[in-house]
Formats: sequence, C-alpha cells, structure tokens
Amino acid sequence: MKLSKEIHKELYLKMVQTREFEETAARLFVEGKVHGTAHFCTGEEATGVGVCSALEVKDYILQTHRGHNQGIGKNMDINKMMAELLGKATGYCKGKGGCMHIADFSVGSLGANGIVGGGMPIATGAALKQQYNNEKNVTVCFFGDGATNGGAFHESLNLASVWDLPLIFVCTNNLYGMSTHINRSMNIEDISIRASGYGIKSISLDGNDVVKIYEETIKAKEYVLKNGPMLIVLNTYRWMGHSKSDPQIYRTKDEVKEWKEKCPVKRHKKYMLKNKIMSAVEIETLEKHAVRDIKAAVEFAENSPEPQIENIFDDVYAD
Amino acid sequence: MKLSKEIHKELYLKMVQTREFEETAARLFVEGKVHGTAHFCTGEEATGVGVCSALEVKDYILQTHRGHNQGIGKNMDINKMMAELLGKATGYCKGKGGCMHIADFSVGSLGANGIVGGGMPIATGAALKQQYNNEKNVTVCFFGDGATNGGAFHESLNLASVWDLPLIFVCTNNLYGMSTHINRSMNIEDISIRASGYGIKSISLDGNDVVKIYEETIKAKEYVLKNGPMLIVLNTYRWMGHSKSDPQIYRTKDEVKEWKEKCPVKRHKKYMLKNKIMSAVEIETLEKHAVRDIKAAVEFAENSPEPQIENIFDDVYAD
Amino acid sequence: MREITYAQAINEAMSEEMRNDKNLIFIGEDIGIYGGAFGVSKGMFEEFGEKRVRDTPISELVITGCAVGASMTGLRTIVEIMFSDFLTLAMDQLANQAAKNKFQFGGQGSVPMVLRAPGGSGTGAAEQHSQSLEAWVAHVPGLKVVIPSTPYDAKGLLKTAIRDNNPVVFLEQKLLYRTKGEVPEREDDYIIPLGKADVKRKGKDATIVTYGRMVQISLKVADEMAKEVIDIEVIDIRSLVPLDKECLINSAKKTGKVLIVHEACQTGGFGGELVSVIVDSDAFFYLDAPVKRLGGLDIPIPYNPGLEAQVVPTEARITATLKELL
Amino acid sequence: MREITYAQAINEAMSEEMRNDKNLIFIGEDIGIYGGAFGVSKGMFEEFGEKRVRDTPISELVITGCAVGASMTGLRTIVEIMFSDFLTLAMDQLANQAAKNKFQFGGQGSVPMVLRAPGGSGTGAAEQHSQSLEAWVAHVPGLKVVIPSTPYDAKGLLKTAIRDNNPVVFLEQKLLYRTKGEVPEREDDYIIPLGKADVKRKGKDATIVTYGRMVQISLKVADEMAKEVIDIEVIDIRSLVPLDKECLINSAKKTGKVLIVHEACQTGGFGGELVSVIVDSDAFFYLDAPVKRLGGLDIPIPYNPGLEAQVVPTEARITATLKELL
Ligand SMILES: Cc1ncc(C[n+]2csc(CCOP(=O)(O)OP(=O)(O)O)c2C)c(N)n1
Ligand SMILES: Cc1ncc(C[n+]2csc(CCOP(=O)(O)OP(=O)(O)O)c2C)c(N)n1
Ligand SMILES: [Mg+2]
Ligand SMILES: [Mg+2]
Repeated sequence: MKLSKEIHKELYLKMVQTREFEETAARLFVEGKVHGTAHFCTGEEATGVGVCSALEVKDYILQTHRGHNQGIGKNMDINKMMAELLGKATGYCKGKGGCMHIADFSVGSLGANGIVGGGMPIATGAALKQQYNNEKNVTVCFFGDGATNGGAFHESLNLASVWDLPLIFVCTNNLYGMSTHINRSMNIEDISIRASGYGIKSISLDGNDVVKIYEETIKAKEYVLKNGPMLIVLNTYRWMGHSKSDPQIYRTKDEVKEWKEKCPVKRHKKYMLKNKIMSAVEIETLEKHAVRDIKAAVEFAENSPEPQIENIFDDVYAD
Repeated sequence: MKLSKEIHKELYLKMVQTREFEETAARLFVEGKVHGTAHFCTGEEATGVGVCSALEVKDYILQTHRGHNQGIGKNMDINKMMAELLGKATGYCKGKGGCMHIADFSVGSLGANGIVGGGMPIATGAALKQQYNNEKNVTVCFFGDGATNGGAFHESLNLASVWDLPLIFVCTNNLYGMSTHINRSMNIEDISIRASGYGIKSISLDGNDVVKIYEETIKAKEYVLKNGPMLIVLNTYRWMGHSKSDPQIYRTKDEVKEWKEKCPVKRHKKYMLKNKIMSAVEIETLEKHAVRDIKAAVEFAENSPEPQIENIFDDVYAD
Repeated sequence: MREITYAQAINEAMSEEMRNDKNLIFIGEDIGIYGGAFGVSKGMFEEFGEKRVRDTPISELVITGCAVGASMTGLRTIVEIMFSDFLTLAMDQLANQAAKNKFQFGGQGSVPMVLRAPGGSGTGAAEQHSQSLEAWVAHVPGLKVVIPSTPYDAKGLLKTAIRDNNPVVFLEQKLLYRTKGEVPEREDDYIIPLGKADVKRKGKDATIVTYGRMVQISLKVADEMAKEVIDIEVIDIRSLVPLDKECLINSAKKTGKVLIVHEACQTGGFGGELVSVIVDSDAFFYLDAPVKRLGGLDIPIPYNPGLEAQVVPTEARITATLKELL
Repeated sequence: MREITYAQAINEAMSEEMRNDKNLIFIGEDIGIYGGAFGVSKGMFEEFGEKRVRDTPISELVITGCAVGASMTGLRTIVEIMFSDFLTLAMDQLANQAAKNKFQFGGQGSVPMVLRAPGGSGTGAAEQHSQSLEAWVAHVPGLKVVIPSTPYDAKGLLKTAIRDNNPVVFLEQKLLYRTKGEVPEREDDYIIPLGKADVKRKGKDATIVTYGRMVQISLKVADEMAKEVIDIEVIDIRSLVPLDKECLINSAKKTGKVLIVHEACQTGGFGGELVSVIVDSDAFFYLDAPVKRLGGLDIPIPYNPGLEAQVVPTEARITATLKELL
C-alpha cells in the first residue's frame, strides 16, 4: 500500500492539530479557563488519527475519555470541540457534556464516554445496524488497556464475534490505566492475546507509527466486513498525567523521556522527509496551519456565549 | 495416581445419590409438592462429585443453580437440601432460599447462586482470604458454559490471575445455556481457550469421567496453591430440561439419547467392575443406600415444619 | 370483546409493531425458538426470523448496550431482560448511557428502545428473581417507566413505548402473564399514551393509588369494601415516568383519603414519590387523614410460598390500612 | 479541637481501624501509591503495604464481589468505588449478593464490608461522574446507607460502619472532601452509631431535613433566615438506612413545617421516603403546611459550571421554598 501525499498531509496535520489542541487545553486549565477535568492524549496522536483517517463518514467511531485524537481524526469540528471544553453553548454538547462526551453524529462519531469501556456495548449495536442494513461500512470502537479488564470488553467482543459484526475494536495501550501499569492489571504478554477467547483475529502494532496504523485500518475494514470483528492493539504512551491533577509518582521520569523520544509526530515528519513526500517548508506550513486552527478554535470558544439556563431541560427527552 | 477403594465408593455413592435426588425432586415437582423452580443436573453427576470429593472441608466451593451434585460432592446434608427444596424451616436456608441458594458454610459451601456467574467474583474474595491467611486451602468456583460469556467471568479470572489466587475455576460445559447452544453463544473450539486471555493454565476434560475429574482436581489444587488460578472445563450434558418448564424444542431426541449412553454413573460402575474395585453386589448395596438416603431425606423434609411467619425478618441484617 | 392473556397482549404488541416497522428488532436471551423464559415471544422467531428476533449470550450489559447503539443509529429495539432482577447487570448501559446520551451529546442521538423485563414475586423464584425495582429506574432522568396491569393496557402501552423516541423501561408482572382480559381485535390498532393514569374504579370515600399487580388486588379489596357501602376509587398510574400527577391530586381532593400501594419493598419505594406529589400539592388542604403507604416488607423475597405471600401487600393488609384511613 | 478535612477524617478512620484489626483490608482502583482519585487514601499504601491496600484492575463488579467473598469468609473489607456513578457496574454484587446473602443462606455468612464511593455534582465532572444515587441502595433491604456531612461525622460514622457486620454503603461527597471541621485528637477513639440523626441546628419555626452536602447549604440558609428572626431547625439524618424516624417526627411535631432537601434529582429520590415517614405518622396532625420537598432538577448533571450550579438546590431556592412554607 502506498499512501498518497494528500493522505500524509492529512495525517500530519491532524496529529499536529491534536498535539496543539492538547497543549493549549492544558494551558487553559492552568489559567483556570476550564473547570472540570480532561484527559489528554499527547504522545498518542498516531492512534486516533491513523485509524480514523482511514474511515469514511459513514463508518462509526466510539471515542474514549482520552479521545481528542480520535475526534480530530474523524474530522470533527475543532471549534466545537474547544467550545465544548470551555462549556459553551456553541460546543458539541451545547456545553452540557464537556470533553468526556463530545460527539458528532454528522461525521460518524457516536460519542466519547466517561465510563471506561462504556462505548463497547454501544459499538456492537452500531455495527449490528450496519450489518442489518447491508451497509458497506464498519464501526470502530476505541478503548484503553485498562478497559480490557472490564466485563464490557468481554461481553462486547463475544457478541460481536458470535454475530460476525463489522466491528474493529481498537485498544490504545498506553501501559497505564490511571496509575496502574498493565503488569499489575493483567497477566499476559500482549493485549492482542485476548482476542483468542472470542475466536477473532487480532494484531498488535507500534502505536506511534501513523502510516502503519492507517494501512492496517484500511485492511481491517475490508477484513471485518467479510469476516466479522477483529482487535487491533496500538502500543503507545501517554506523555501527560492521567488527568489534570495527576502527580505521576507511579512512573519514572526516564520512562516518560524514553517515550518522548519515540514521538509519533516527529517520526512521521522524519519519514516524510526521508521519503521525500513533503519538504521541510511544506511541513512547516502545515504546522503553522495547525497552530492557527487551534488559536482560532480558542478564539471561537472564548467568544461564544454560555448556555442559557432556560435551555437546561432541553434534550433530557426526545419528542 | 491410584484411587483407593474408599474413594471409589464415595464417588459412586455420591453420584447415585445425586441421580436419585434429582429424579425424586423432579417427581415432587410433578406431584405439586414443590413450588418455584429447580434446575437438575442429571447426567452431570461426575462434575460436582468428582471435583468436590477431592477437596477438604476448608476448601471453599461456590455452587451454581444446577449444583446438587456439587453440594452432595462437598458432603452437604441431603436432608437439609431436600428440606430446603420443599421450603421447610429445617432446610439449609430455613426455607427462605430454595435450592438456588443452598449453602453450608460448615462444609465449605459458600452458596449456590441464582445469578448466572454471580459466584465468580465472590470466589475471588474467598480465595483472597485464604491467600491472606496463608492457608493451604483453595476455592473452587463452579459455573456453566453460558456463564463464561458474562462480564463476571472475565473480571474474575483476570483478578484471580493478577493476584495469583488459589482458585480453581470449574466450567461445567453441558453445551447449552438454557436453549442456546454454545455454537451460538461463543465462537471458539473449546472453552478452555478462554484461559489464555488471563495468562492462566487450563485443561478440558471428559466431564463424565469421575475418576479423571477427581485426579485432576487433586493436581489442580496443588497447582493453584503454587501458581495461582487455573480453569478446568468439564464437558458433559444435561439430560433433563433447563428447568421444570422446558419443552426442549431446541435439541434433538437423538442428541439426548447419545449422551445418555455416556452416563457417568454407569461408566464408573463399569470401570469398577472391570478393574475389580468393587463387586456387583457391593455396588448394588451402595445403590440401595443411595435410594434409602434420598427416601429418608424426603421423609425428613415432608415431616419438617414450615417456617414461621414470626421469623420472616430474621437474617436480613446481622447483629 | 375477545379475551387474551397479558403475555399474549405483549406478544401481539411486539408482533404488530414489527410487522409495521422493518427497522424494529428484538434481542434477548432465549427469546427465539424457546419463546422467552415466560413464553412471551412464542412464534415471533418463526415469523420474523433470526435476523430480527435475536438470541444472545448471557450478557445483560452488552445486550442492553447493543440496543442503545442500534437505536442511536437508526433502528428501534426491544430488549428482553429475562428477570428484572438482572437489571443490576445492565444498569450502566441503561442509566449512564441510554438515559443520558441525548442530553450529554447536546441533542444528538435519541435512543428509541424499549427494555422489557418481568418483575415481582409470587412464583417461588426467591430473592434474586422476584424483586420490583421500578424505583431505581424511575429515579433516572431520561428514562420513561411503564408498568401495565391488564392485557388491554399492556398492549396499548407497549405499542406506544415502542414508538416512543426515548428509552422506555417496560416492567411486566410475572404473575399477570397468564391473566386474561378484554383486548380489541387485532385489526383495531389502538395505543395508550404514556403519562395517563387510569381510574380503574371510581369511588368517593378513599383513593388507592397503585400500579402493576397490586391494581387487581386493590380492585378486589374495593369490591369487598363496597359490600360495607364503602366506595373506594382505584387509580392505576400505569406509567411512573411520566406521571399523571393531576389525576392523583384530583382524586385526593375528591376523597380526602389516600392509600398508596405497591409490591416493591416500602422503604425507598416509588410510593414515597406518590405521597410527596400529593402532599406537596394543594390537595394537602383537602386531606382528612395522613396519606398512607403500603409497600412490601423491607426484606428480600423468601422462597417458601407461605412467607412469600406475606411479603407483599395482601388483601387483608390493604383492607386493614384502608380502615385505619376511614 | 483540631481541624482536619473531610478527606483526612475518612483516611484516619480507615487507618485507625486497619491498625486495630489485622483482618481489615482495603481494595479499589488506584487507592495505592496514587492515594485514590481524590487523595483520600494517601499514605495508607505506605503504611499498610500492598497486601492490605490493594490496587485492582478497572472492574467494579469483581472488586465488589471480591469484598463480598472475603468478608463472608472472615476478613473485613473496605472497597472504594472511584465515583458512585460506577455503582451501575457493581449493583449485582451489591444488591443481589452482599445485601441478600445472609437472608437467603438462612443466616449463614454475614458480609461485613464497607463500600465507599463519592457522589455529588459541583466539580465539572458531568453526567456520568456527578450523580447522587443513594436512593437506589436505600431501597435494597440488607444494605445500610450512610452519608456524612462533616469531618467529625465522617470519621465517627465510618469507624462504626467498618465495625458493622453488614454491608454498608458509605457515600462521600466530592465537594466536601476539602472542607474542614473539628475532630477529636487521634488518641480519642470515638464512634457515632448508625441510625442517629443529628440536629445540626436547633430551631422552632420550621425544620429542614437533609443530609450530605446539603446540610452545609441548609445551615447557611438558616443563618441567613435567623437575621429575619426566623428560627430554622436543621436535621442531618446521617444514615438513610437505618433511619432515625423519631427525630424527624419529633421535629415535625415541634415546628409543624418541614422542608426536605437533597441534591439527588427529586423524582424518585429519598426525599419521598422522608416525606412519607413524617406524613404517615402522628406528626401529620401537627403540620401547618404541606411537607415540602426540594431535590435536584430531574435532569442529568450538565458540564457547564453555570448550569451545573443550578441543578442542585441552591441557597436561593431553599430560602424561597422555606418562605412558601412559613
Ligand atoms: C467504569 C469506570 N471505572 C473507573 C473510571 C475512572 N477512570 C477514568 S479513566 C481511567 C483509566 C482508564 O485506563 P485506560 O482504559 O487504559 O485508558 P487511558 O486513561 O489510559 O487512556 C479510570 C480508572 C471510569 N471512568 N469508569
Ligand atoms: C445474569 C443472569 N442471566 C440470566 C439468567 C437466567 N438463566 C438461569 S440459568 C441460565 C442458563 C445458564 O447457562 P449455563 O451457565 O450454561 O448453566 P446451565 O444452566 O447450563 O447449567 C439462564 C440464562 C440468570 N439466572 N442470571
Ligand atoms: Mg491506558
Ligand atoms: Mg450450560
């Protein structure tokens, strides 16, 4: 598979946008402009961006609490994402959900989830609907390493397998569930092993290799449409704390440093330069674009109105 | 491993008692002497009897809704079991639980469960307590094939594995969860495969071979005390309907017939005769014992008093 | 009118809606060839096939979540949870996902699903198969909660629930499945709106507000009391959410004496809500006596039939409590 | 007296009990070196080691069930569920096992465990991390339910809960974790019995019955009203199960006017129970006005801080409702 320059451009731009989004959002927290909590995916950009860029609008995704890369990958509107983070009326959830609940049904995102593993059962339903209607589209469900220890994981993979659903389960393994290293939460060499309990295929990939992730997603989509679900494990690392208040005493600075050297953004840049896909100038232009986009998003968000108290009862029930 | 005659006697007697218990109980239902529901294990006698006979009093078991073989195997008092089935004050649960909730802490049974998979999380706690106190005893958790599809299975095997608990998970695979054949509820060749998701050992055995089951349980006990949990799958078949009201249209008469030919009781009898462990006369004596025991149990139960309404609030709370 | 059972009424409601809406599917444990643990779905597998009547593994969490996902993306779903006691395993998908999605996604993603589950004691199924857990779901904004007491209501309410664009928890009553009642011919499509209580018996001396199986018991009590020329009104609220407050309040004003009856254990039960709705309205000033509540005993449901029968409000206890009121 | 925070009080209660009882263990997600999501268990891992302070995988069902099994066989356990919203995933082990075992096993197998979980809104954690679900567990016979409002109560009640031989659901309040209050010196072992309400402020014109975070808010309202020479009694029930009915009833008789306040959404909330307890007692005849209830709005908890603040009873709304009463 040889990716076009356009694709590389898209992947790189989205990764840099994600990086910039997270760093900016973190700053907004420190400045006290955001209340509540948020979970940043810095260091994991390649996962959501690589997977989602390989999808079509009609492919669904279920996002996680750490899913800005997934949203940006699926072409969500960055302005509305940022506005939601700031709790504004123009945000994806009209300020009611915050970044743990961003969703954009118009681009195929069925929502992030505050419950670890909460999206997995829902993904089986979305994929069932696709199968029921003979659609040629698939559902992709994101979740973390920690989520694979919960009952929802088991029940969902099993049901998807029994029903041959067109569903790609994507595990972002960043080695930790909060402070708990996978060595203390499971007893297996590689998370992909878990697929065997359901008789489904799985692969385990370098989660910082956006190109490979993109390629494998394309293949996986074809595969699951024919054969039913599969599991993709993307091995990566979270650079920042679990959430804004994490003192990170459960891991060493060296470990973090080591992983920062494997930066997925830099890696893709190097790859493109080496393979002469884009020039340094072109890349720099993209980076500037990204910075500009995020700046614009913050402006949009900051200038947006707060939700009105009169609307507080909206959307509790559908008509 | 060569089993003593005493052991063989015990295994055989308990199996015949179980067979007799179930057939008698089924009759009592038809006669309208029992209300509610019950799940009979005819055909599966070797599983609970084989496993539990290899245990000591201080080894715990968690029983299933289809667990009379397990209870009799663990030396529960048959009179109290029968009395409970009839809802009498002298029953194990003082008539309050019925046969889905029989328990005898004095012989190490921590109770049957009406929730499929409900005993598994509890088993991890019992095993944790044994480990915490450095006991040389283990916990055995029974459950069915259908239960392996629930979240409790996954979370429990995972936790037990991570904590190296002295816990034997015993799956009685009788091919069906109610009307649903395992081919429609999971997508794997053998249930024992599921152990790989937790990095633990597993074996899959002929569930009608009581001798083998006994031997493997002895070994398993030693193994889990050293190495943490393992999974034993016992492949067998349920002769009767799922519960009293099951018309059994989901399976063929031929299938039932085929399995009846593999009767675990007859098989053990043959084995003993062939290996000259017991004579036909000795065996017949045991069978008579069993019939007498169950008859006595029915008498005990029928002559026992109903629970008193004054005691209805007892045991909701401990002091 | 013809008479059919409560179970048949539910079967008809589902079947008719499935005939009319190709986007409606039905999932649950052993609902297919087995016809459901209580035989409610008999014949549906044969009529609609395995694509639309879907047996599942024993995994209540994903069953419920699967319905959420399918419903959010364009299908409509009916989920059967074999006993409402197993809601304990489905609560996350029901309360944290189905109920909240539309709100937390800023209006995106309605969840038109019906979760059916039988509740109640009386069948000797003991502690883990006999509970009445409607109070849990009625406390979750975003869910609607329905409990029918007759075949007529069951059919009409279920059809409405299926057409509703919200997650509806439809709690059936095990002991009512085989009771019969008048239901219009199949051709006569009728629905009953959610949120309309039904005055099952008019009266002027006191009001019983109740739902589910206790409606029948209350009606019996009312008939008995009528012999003593005491005239009891019996209101079946039919849906807990939305609740027809007006109906309760008006009746309370009329009779001045109200008894709330439900099978669920009394403490923390929905009866408290009903009492409060009445007491915190202008009906308070019409009350001649305290609003009384009679729920089940605050204990798990025991197995022994004699004990089991005493846990829920009995005719005798309802009568006695009414007499205290009068 | 020294002042410590609510979180420290809970930490001290757990630590002291663990020092005194070698059979007491503590399990939950990230309670070890991380010290718990809200830092409540800071230092406990260091003091008691990994054998007694046990981090778990993210699996609320087995965490809870593990406690049930350990407690049934001779240990005592404290379980921390990171947010009470995740009770949705633990309900089966809590409601169908822990709560019912002793009863359904005919008296065998007590379950001396405490399940701690923080509830409540106000931290911007949105729909799935902000609920107040005490009504669910208070409706399950076999469970006890405690919600402390001050550091003093938190410590004294938690120690009692740990020593109790029943499963106790101990619901903490996220927004109170950092509030300070007087607590006796460490050496002064004290406990507070479950089932004793506390009159946090004596008054004679009206009674507010409440619990948890709403106690502090109600006290503020009472202080404000005092300026208008209106004398409000504030009762903190402290434990929902067992409930100190006598205290409520006596206060209602004294003041004749009662307002129930809680943060949980109003419909189906525990407020209905409190109203009913009062109305269905002889206090009814002393009431000068309807017993009023003020709960949270019947909507999920929104993220935006402005909206979030309006969902729960505010000082302004409590004041306004009180004035309606008076
Ligand atoms: C059911 C549930 N349990 C616990 C939490 C609290 N929590 C939020 S994120 C998280 C860690 C999740 O780990 P993982 O799945 O690996 O995702 P990551 O945060 O590493 O991206 C935890 C424990 C939750 N939100 N939901
Ligand atoms: C959580 C839960 N779901 C459904 C049921 C209803 N039910 C009781 S037994 C049973 C089948 C269980 O199958 P399996 O685990 O294979 O055990 P078996 O009955 O075959 O011994 C079902 C579905 C239940 N009791 N609990
Ligand atoms: Mg992780
Ligand atoms: Mg089976």
